Amino acid sequence: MTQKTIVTGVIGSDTHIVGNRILSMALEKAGYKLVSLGALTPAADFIRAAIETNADAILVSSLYGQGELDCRGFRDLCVEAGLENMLLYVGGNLVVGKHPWEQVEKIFLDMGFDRAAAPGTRVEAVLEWLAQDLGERERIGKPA
Amino acid sequence: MTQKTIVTGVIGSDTHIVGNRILSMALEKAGYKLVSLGALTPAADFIRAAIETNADAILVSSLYGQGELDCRGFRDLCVEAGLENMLLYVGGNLVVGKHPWEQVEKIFLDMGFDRAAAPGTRVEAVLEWLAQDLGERERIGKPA
Amino acid sequence: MNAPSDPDFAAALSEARIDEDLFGRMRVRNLARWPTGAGVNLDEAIERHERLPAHKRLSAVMRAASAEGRCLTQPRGGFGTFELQKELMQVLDREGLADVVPTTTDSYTRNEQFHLAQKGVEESERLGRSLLNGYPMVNYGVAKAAELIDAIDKPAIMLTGTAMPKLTGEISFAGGYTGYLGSGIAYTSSYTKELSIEDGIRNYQYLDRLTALYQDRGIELHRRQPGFLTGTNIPPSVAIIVAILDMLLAAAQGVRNYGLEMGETLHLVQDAAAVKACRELCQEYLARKGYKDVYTPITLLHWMGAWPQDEAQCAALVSYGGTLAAIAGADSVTTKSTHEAFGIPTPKANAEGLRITRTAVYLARHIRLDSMQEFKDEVDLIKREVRPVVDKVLEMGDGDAAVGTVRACEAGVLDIPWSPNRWVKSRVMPARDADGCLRIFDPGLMPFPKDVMEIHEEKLRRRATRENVPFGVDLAVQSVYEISEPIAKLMSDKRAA
Amino acid sequence: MNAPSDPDFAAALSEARIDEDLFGRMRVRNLARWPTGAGVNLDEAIERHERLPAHKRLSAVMRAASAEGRCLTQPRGGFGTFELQKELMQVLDREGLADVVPTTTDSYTRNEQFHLAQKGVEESERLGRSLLNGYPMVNYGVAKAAELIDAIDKPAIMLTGTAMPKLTGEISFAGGYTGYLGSGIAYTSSYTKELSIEDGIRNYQYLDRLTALYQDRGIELHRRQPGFLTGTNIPPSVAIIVAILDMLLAAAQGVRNYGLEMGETLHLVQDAAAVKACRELCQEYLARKGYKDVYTPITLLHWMGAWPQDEAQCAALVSYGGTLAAIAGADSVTTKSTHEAFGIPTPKANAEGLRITRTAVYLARHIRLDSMQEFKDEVDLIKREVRPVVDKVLEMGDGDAAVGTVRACEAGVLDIPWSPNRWVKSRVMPARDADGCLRIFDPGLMPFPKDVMEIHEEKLRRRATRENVPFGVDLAVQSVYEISEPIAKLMSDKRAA
Ligand code: B12
Ligand code: B12
Repeated sequence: MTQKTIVTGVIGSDTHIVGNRILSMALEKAGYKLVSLGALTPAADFIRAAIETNADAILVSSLYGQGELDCRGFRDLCVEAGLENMLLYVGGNLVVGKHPWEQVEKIFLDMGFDRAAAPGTRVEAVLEWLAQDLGERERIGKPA
Repeated sequence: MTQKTIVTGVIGSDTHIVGNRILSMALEKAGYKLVSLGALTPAADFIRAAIETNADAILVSSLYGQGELDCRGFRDLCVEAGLENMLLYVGGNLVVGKHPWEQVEKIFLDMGFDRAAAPGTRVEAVLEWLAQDLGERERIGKPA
Repeated sequence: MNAPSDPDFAAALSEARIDEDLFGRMRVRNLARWPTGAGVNLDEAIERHERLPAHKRLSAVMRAASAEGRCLTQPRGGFGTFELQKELMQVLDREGLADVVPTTTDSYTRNEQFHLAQKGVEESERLGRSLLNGYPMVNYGVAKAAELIDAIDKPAIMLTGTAMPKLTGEISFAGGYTGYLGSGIAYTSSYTKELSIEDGIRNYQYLDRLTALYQDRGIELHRRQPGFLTGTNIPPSVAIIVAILDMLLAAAQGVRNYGLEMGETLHLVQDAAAVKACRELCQEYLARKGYKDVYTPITLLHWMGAWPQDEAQCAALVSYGGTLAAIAGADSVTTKSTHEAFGIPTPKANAEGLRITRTAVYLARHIRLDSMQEFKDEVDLIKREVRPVVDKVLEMGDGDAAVGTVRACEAGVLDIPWSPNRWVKSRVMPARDADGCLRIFDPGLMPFPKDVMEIHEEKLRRRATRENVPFGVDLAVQSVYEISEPIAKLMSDKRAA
Repeated sequence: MNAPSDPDFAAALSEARIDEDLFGRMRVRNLARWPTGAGVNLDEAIERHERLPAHKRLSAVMRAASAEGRCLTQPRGGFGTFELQKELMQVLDREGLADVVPTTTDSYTRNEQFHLAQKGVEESERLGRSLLNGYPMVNYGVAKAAELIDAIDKPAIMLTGTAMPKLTGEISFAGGYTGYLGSGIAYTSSYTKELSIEDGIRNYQYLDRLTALYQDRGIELHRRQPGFLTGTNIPPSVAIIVAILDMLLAAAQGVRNYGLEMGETLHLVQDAAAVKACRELCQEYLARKGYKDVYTPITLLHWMGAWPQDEAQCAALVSYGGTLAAIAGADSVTTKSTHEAFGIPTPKANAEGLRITRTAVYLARHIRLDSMQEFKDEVDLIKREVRPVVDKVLEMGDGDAAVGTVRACEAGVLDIPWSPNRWVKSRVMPARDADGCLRIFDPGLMPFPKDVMEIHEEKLRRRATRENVPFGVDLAVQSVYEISEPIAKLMSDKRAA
């Protein structure tokens, strides 16, 4: 498998950088090429970075609860930019308040994310997902 | 109002004496004549003491949860002994486990108790009940 | 109940180890008292214990905890039917992460009213909810006890709150239980009304002798003394006095793994001091009486007095209970739940109480108070209260702990607050002082030294002055309610700044 | 955001008090930035504050708490619509018994994206649930703020987690809020990415100057510094260094009632030592700079790092958070709830967090660690860490705290762990040591003395050895997760005895 490029960042006005930084550190250690946009990143910046670096996946963090507002239309932006098949993950504390995870997950899958990670997800799980999904794409030759 | 006599005790195999003793101390201080049977008192002993002392009320404590078993038929025992109108209170942690108080109260009122006191009831409340109920009986001339 | 004509009680009371032959005859009579007694076979029991892995033997688990400086968690718990009890024990083991899994017996069983217990079982099975406040161990018998042990992966302890442990002891030990809580002085004085202290002591001499019988066959069982007594504001010294005497009685029968429990005072320094003082004083008196190699771990118990009705307040009591035990360096802590004020907790609430406590223990596991002056002073004070009373009790028995105890209770030299037992004076009266420690408001006839009592009085007077209430017995009554009051009353949020 | 061309920023940065005329012009420009700014009228605001009873003025309530040695409780809380916010504040006041009632703003407001906040309000009102993570104070304006103040019987504080407090400050003070949390160094470094430390300092100089304006008119407002920074394993010394610098900047503008916050380390001794060291060092530096009569109460905050998912574990963290604050002698404690790991708590869960904490404070209110050796040593160690860094920062600014801070951040002399801000090096890296204290694994470029760093390293190496892991950055990463792990992992119940 060729080295894959991954864009990470924390979307919107969200400053929670710790989990995103630990995630980026772990992905880098696992052999991925990382484009880390850091905290407080507008949606458009993710897309721009993905195009510029010919990325294989975008990992969006949102912890502060307003992710539901910030992430709306993220997939559309990708489509507009010609990244219709981009692998999109989102993770963190995605909505305001404590809600059953199934409900929250559905909101974000419906928005067009390929996977959504529940609060407190560990990096090991994310590494597994990526290996599986990117491997799958490689196998069926789906363009990133 | 003439001095009223009150029988107290903890029914069945129940050793929780503290609340019952504090209650008895408070009633005595408030001017009642007390017949305190203490912990681990069989139902029949309450009735016997009430007859012997010509009591005006019986206050049954039950804390340990098995009150539901111990108190069944208490009113019948009174009736059999000719104390059909005896004023009967029961109080404490009357059943096993945490249940809505209305349900628990109903079980004991249905058994024939005139009042049931919820967990943690303070002596002031009990003194008020007694003043009210014994006053009422005095007024309408209902025999104790 | 034990009639005075009981042939087991023919010999004069003494602390001496029960003779082997006599004990054999006593066992036969005991086991014949209820049909399930026939299920006890000592050889099979020993085999069953030999097959238990070390992590299911409480004696070994306690010793390991002490060696590692770990504070184990243990809940209480008993339901009226076998199925409910099994499920409860599994929930406590798996969801509660209990280090020690309990079986609390119901109050009919505690009073050996096995016929009443049988009715309770039948009604509970019919209604599908527990009408009994615990598990009727005797009615279900040895095979069912063994099934409960097989259902969990932890050691199990019997919690019976009884002065009559002879049948529950035989049956549970035979079933593979490796711990039994209870003792002659503590439980007789706090769980019975008519039974004399002498009879209670004799009953527990049986249980301790039975433990020694297992010990002789190579099986070390864990016995434990319930120093919480009536659970109502017991000052550490009173708990420790009784603990030492019960322990000496057990050691005399040959017990070698004997835990001591104390209810928490809820004052960090006093609780930590209590654990240290109890540990040292127990070993001191064992040495004085020439017992070697008796292992005496200490258990603190979550607040044993009245609880508040608000589950949030209860959560703080549960959590602080873990904090106190951890910092005190207790070997284990016995937990309660946020349902305490209402009734026996659901398995879920009980398991939560365990996890709250475990987390609290984890967070405080590094803290010790040894270098703190107030701590050293309190240890010293407790020892100055304990020694004169224990020494007097032993003196009254001419060195015999059993005889001395009975005489000392009669004389009020040994006394217990808020006791329902008519053989106990119950004149000693505790109250909380201005600093939040439990003190002795009225010593009754207990021979505490004058200078010590002056310290107590001064601290209690300070509270009366501060709260602007008379220095009287109401201090003691208020102290019974205090912790159960709504927090808005204890610490108001209404302030004129 | 503040562009460099902002006329307010024309003058060179300095700590000096903003000139009265200039400040008048700055206020006019500030209030014109959003329509609700027009609702601010200083005379009316002063009158409104004069009408507030003392128990609704945070400055007075904090002073009274310190005088009585009391630890107040304060939650966080903000919802996206006025109705939800009002109900929340009433629940926290009445059911939570909060001593101080909060209003947390949403993250759009924090970033002055008032148009986005407006969309959030509209959607939240339409859906009947809060889509914003706080209350959009600016969008709702002064009159609504005053209605919130009228709805409660406690003082209210603004919690805005912003480096841009100029409009929320004006509007909330005008509405009758008597407290505002935030500061230039702390919040810029932990809540922004692009904003420079210089701009953040200037923004808070505005707020502090505004506070002084009220002070000149006889209204003392409570300002508070959020020393928890990024909330992620901040060692006390790092928190205190920033606290002192932010405080000196506020004092220079004329603030007289300035609280200091620190996130709890969760180590009893370290937290108690942190409170004492912070209190003493703040007064030491105020005296050095010649400020008299600045009152500096200390607030501890419930664990600011990642929380566990199990509500039972959370209950222990909430409760211990109260215990730590009480024993540390903090003037107040800021609470969290059992929902922390998931999302903004319901009013009910938030109120429960308050009552758990209040009970924990009550239970531990008598305990102090002053006579404990470990405590004295830790106070000493913290001071030995703080002074060299603060002194160096002031030296770099030729005595000017503002200039020194900016230069020190550039140089990495002043540094903050896990910061999202690109003007902060964020090379300093903390980790938990073998005793459970937070230590500095990598000081980055911060000038901690060599002997002090040796102590830290030794304690961290002990942990690595004990856990059999390499002495490396993973110690720091593991320490980020630690407290959020399931308790079964932190302290297993599976044991081979
Ligand atoms: C102290 C205590 C003990 C002490 C008792 C000491 C003694 N000899 O009195 C000890 C440790 C020995 C003990 C033992 C047991 N206890 Co207990 N104990 C408590 C505890 C913590 C406090 C009780 C108390 O003293 N309250 C203070 C007094 C002042 O209040 P009170 O008793 O409620 O009385 C007041 C009111 O209820 C009212 N009142 C009382 N009686 C009456 C009567 C009338 C007519 C009226 C109007 C009012 C009234 O007025 C009183 C004064 O204000 C309670 C839980 C709690 N409440 O927090 C459990 C509790 C009562 N115990 C319980 C149990 C199960 C037991 C045991 C069976 C086993 C065990 N779990 O250890 C044994 C029982 C042994 C036996 N055979 O009875 C359960 C009962 C469960 C249930 N109902 O579902 C409780 C609720 C704990 C629990 N949640 O599991 N216990
Ligand atoms: C530390 C913290 C802060 C710090 C952040 C410091 C910093 N610059 O990073 C400070 C104190 C500054 C802060 C501020 C705020 N916070 Co905050 N914070 C937390 C806290 C306690 C821990 C977060 C953390 O660091 N976790 C540790 C890391 C390692 O885990 P993680 O971030 O969850 O990331 C892991 C996984 O989620 C996953 N993951 C993360 N991203 C992604 C992306 C993908 C694609 C995948 C697959 C996986 C994945 O992998 C990561 C590594 O394991 C959480 C609550 C909690 N979790 O306990 C609240 C929390 C996230 N904060 C919250 C809020 C509301 C705020 C504030 C708005 C206001 C406030 N209450 O103070 C401000 C926000 C300011 C802003 N504009 O963003 C809320 C969010 C509410 C909600 N969603 O309903 C939370 C949940 C607390 C709460 N219950 O109220 N916070």
